[in-house]
Amino acid sequence: MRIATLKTSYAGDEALFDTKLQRSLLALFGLVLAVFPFVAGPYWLFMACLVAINVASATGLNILTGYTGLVSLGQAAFMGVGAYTVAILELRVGTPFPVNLLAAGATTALVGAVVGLPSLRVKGLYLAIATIGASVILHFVFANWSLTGEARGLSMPPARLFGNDLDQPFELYWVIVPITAAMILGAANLFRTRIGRAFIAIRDRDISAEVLGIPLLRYKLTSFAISSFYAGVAGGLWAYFFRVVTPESFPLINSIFYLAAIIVGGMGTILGGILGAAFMTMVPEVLKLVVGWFSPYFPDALAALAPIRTIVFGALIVGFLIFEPQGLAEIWARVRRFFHLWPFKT
Amino acid sequence: MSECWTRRGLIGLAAATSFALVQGAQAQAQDDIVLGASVPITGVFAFAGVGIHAGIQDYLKIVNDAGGVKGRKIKYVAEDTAYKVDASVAAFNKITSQEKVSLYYGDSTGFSKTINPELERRGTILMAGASFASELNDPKKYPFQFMSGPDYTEMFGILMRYIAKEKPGARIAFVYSDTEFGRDPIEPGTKLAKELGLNVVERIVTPPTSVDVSTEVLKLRRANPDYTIFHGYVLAPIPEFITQAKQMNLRSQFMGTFWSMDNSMVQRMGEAADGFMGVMPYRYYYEKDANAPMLDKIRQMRPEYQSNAYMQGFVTAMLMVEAVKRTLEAGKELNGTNLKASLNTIKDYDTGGIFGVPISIPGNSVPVGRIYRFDAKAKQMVPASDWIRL
Amino acid sequence: MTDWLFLAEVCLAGIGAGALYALTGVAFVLIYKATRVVNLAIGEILMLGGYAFLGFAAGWGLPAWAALPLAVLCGGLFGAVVERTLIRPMLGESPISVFMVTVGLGSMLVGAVELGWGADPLRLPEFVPNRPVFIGEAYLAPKVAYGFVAASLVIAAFVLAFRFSRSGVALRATAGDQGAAYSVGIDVPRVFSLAWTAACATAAGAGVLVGSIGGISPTMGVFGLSVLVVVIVGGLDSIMGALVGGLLVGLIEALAGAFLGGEYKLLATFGLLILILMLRPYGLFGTHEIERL
Amino acid sequence: MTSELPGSPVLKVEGVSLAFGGVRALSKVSLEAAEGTITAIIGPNGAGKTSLFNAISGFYRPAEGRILFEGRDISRLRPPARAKLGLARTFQNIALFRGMTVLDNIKLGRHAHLRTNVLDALFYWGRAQREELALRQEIEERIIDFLEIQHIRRAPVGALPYGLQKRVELARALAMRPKILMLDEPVAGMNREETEDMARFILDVKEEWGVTILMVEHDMGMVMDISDHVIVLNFGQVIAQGRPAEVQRDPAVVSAYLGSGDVGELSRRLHARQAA
Repeated sequence: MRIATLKTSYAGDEALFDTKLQRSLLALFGLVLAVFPFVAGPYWLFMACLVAINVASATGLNILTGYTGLVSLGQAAFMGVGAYTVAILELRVGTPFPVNLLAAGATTALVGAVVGLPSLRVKGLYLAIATIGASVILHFVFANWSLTGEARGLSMPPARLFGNDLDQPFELYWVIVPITAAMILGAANLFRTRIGRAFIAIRDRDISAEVLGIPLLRYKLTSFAISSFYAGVAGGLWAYFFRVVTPESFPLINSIFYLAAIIVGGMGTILGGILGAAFMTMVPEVLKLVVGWFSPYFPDALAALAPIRTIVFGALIVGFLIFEPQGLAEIWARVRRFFHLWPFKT
Repeated sequence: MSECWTRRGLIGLAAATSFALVQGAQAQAQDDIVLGASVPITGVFAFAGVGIHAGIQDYLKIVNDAGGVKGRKIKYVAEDTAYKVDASVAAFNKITSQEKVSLYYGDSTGFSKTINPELERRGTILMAGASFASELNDPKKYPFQFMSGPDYTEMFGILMRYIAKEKPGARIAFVYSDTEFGRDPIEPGTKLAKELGLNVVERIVTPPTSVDVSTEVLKLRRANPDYTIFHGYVLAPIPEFITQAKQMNLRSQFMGTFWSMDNSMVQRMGEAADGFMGVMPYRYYYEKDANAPMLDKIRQMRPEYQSNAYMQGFVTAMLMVEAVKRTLEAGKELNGTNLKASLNTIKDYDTGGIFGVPISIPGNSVPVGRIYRFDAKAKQMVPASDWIRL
Repeated sequence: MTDWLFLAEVCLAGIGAGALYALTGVAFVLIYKATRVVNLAIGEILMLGGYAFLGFAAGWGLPAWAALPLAVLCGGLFGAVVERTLIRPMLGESPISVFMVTVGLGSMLVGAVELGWGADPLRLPEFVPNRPVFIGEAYLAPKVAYGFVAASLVIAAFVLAFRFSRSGVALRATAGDQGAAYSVGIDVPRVFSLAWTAACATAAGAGVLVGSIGGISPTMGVFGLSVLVVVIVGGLDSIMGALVGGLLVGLIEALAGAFLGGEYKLLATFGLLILILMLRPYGLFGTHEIERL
Repeated sequence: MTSELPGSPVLKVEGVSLAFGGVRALSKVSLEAAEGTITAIIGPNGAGKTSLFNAISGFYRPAEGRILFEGRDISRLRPPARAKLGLARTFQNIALFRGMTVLDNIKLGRHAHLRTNVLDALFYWGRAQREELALRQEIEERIIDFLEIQHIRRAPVGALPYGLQKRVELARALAMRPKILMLDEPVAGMNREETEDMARFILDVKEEWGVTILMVEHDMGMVMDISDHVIVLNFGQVIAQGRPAEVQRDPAVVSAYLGSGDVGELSRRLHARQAA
């Protein structure tokens, strides 16, 4: 249990992780992440990379939707922009992959800011629907532009580092996980400063935010741009991971997936984006496992897997919204509170 | 583009992760030969995937029950992909990292193209799949792949050869879906039509999940073709197209390519099915008059109707196993180059009557097929031409 | 000359399809007006109607005249249950949360239908007379024509009921001001329930019409996406808007399909959406909600 | 009706008119807030006081007239730009951000004066870190101590009682480095004790911080106690202004409250003060 914390400086009080316990837990987690690739099989490495990519994208969406209150159903399409940027740069220019990833982020940020323009005039659901419109238009571009390979899409070579091809999950893990970790840290930092506070102010009460000297449009667009930057980098990582980008890689349902991830995880908390994305990525796998157990007894169980996945996906969204709108992060917080007071109060 | 709302197979990401769906035999002997597969058990192409999956399994069972190939069993390891390229790639990565794979079945054109560099890099695998894309029919660019039938352009060729014989100089129209699958044979098909002296009067593209095709039918009527070839669909919106066109007194003959030729699917077209024609490289499950011992065997194993996808999976496995057999018999190592070379030695090979004629595989495809026509009374597709070899 | 005929036919086809958009749009608006919920599951409820019809007609072998009302009834019942179990508990939550609940609901419906009927596209039994319809020289697909007539009748009935029936007045009052409606003795929860029931019944009916034209499949909920555009263009809370928006979207899709190609259909629709959002954010006929400090 | 103003005007409103769809909310309102003073705006409900505040903050664009801040015409500036110049305000119905802690709410006030950009923020190096720490220190030592809210600095705002929320809102306005502080009913709904605390803080802000204050308030007792200058608004027009004592005697003011229901309350207060 924790009795109290005493700090002797403002810097100490402003730190992201302000207790010893938190810091040691974090160090432990970092250690686990570093050891993981050496003990896990290819399947778990594959899943870890996928979770990390989804966490990066969900964290981006959380900045926009969870923290700034602007609902977007365009996250998957934005990832597509990032993925195509990386693929095109790899195929046509041949720049090294860190440059490509940054370029993917930058391009997507620009596209995101443009898509955010309607937020000047509309908000709430209207904005969400405008982002659906933007995704449809982006999909059309992906499927019909010669540069993006039209319906065929693009296949690209693996990322190269010091002359090695990074084409196995084990190698990519060392790229994807650290980048995701850095992006999470960046998001956490963002909300220690005036930029992040301005986003929250806009979400909570946009009109009084203006009186505090926060220009709404500029910050809404900034939020769109940052969130899209995250999506773009995540899309770039995705492209290096799968090495093929097609118009069908980023359907609207994926945007809904990311929104669902932050709802399930907890909107407006960094932890929420992480937990939600990891949870939602793993649920279908667990389902598959469960269905696998049943398949010896019900030969048709496999065929039912897809519908069951679809139902569970919907049920998770509905269930969390009705019963635990603060998401997994809140459940986690409750657990923590319990242990802070334990054993004096249960 | 409306793919973007596909809820099924949900989760590109999660589908991307489709794993551990189907594991073959649990215990593995050291010298098992592994056939890996990315199959769409779920998703928009599940209809085909389920059939393919069963077909491959059945053929391998026949082979393994008979003692395998030179004493070695063939192990089947498949993963569900929900017909998503990324999921197929993931499945490939997973299976190849856990097994020593010599044969692989891929589920889509996108996957076949995507995985090709990896196949070349490994050089250990012979691959075939559900795609009959024209582009894949190039042994130079796709040295380790083949398709167990004619490619889409060849299918168009078979159809148009038939048309040119029936009605020289006929006006034809292409109706295709706005997908990679749909777009594949349109350009080369148009060129081929010109060579055969046929007149392509209209090319109509429909969104993949289009519900209402009224305007497209109007376009078709204005073009007034003698023959209309559908490509890139399994069922919808073909029936509605035909029904409306017939109501408008359009006297066009409607035709389809392999994936819209399954008998159960055509039956679902209802009245529109009557007279529907198309190209098919295999015999149908129910063809009893033919000299086809393998069909008898299939009917024994599965008393109920099996789709053309089943036949495709079955015969693909057969050709793969044949390539393995010839490689092993020649005492060569099982790798991509040798497997493909063995495959290409197949000449006048009898598939037990699944292909209607003995086949040869000089390149990446098996360019034979026959025109079938739906007989509403018999509720069956019945042959309308001889086997056509290109 | 033939080109003019072609244009006329394309427009007729567009208007015919537009009527189905309008009908579904009206269902959408009904729910929005009463409960301020943007119901993205409307496309899936439409799909449910199609499958219910199939179940009654093909499964139970009922004739179409019996299966259709049963399917509509199913839709209505479903709407009432959804309102009571999923929407009521969300009262007072942010519109986005409720919106996401309907998204989740849509997903559950798709899964349920796939579980029951499989993922393959299916055809509804033919029940619409299939003698071609000609308006002047212009051909109109009979299903589209009858769909248009049915949609127009239902919409007309709605408009009349809205104006003159007691429930209609109650609904309009609730739409205007929930608190005030409460205080004059209107049973607001009943109005909510009624709106969902009527709207989902309408959507289910529309589903039978749509399914009779293009067949049914678990993915036919895509239709709902175009309906979303319809109501945004018309204004979320305007029946009139749904009508005009529906016809407009139908027409634009038909023209884009005929003159640009099928791949341009959705693009044209969503282009229109973005245009309207920039020029008239609250739609052609929607109420502009003034924000207070 | 004019009186001598001590000091030069920080804020000057010149002939401002405002209409909402034909309804005139303000007509040709002119007033000044002199540097280092407390100016109170009073008037019956619906007189246009909050509309005037909103026009000064920049939410409403006046149909005519202009607003001068330190001699500069700010009529065309958007609200954030005005905030940056030093125009701070609080709201009648508290506009705190309920999802944030007290500390973060106060920090928000300094927004316009910080330089941290997105890149700084993501990395939290150099400037971002320096700025945040300096800000924290200043808020702790100058504002939180001053307003005596140390004990609640980590509390989420939503959980605080009303009186404390008003104090936090004042703290946030102070963090804006205001030159003029506009308080919209700072003691509305407060009990006697809370009102006295708030009045003391307002006076201290004027005296210790040298901030000019413009305030809308219904509590006549407090208005008369602490204001240097009182402006009376009715039906969107200035009907009287001057020192508190002058305004109290003005017959136009008394009649303005007639029929508004406030008249009894007003005259009782006025007389109570005169007797004192």
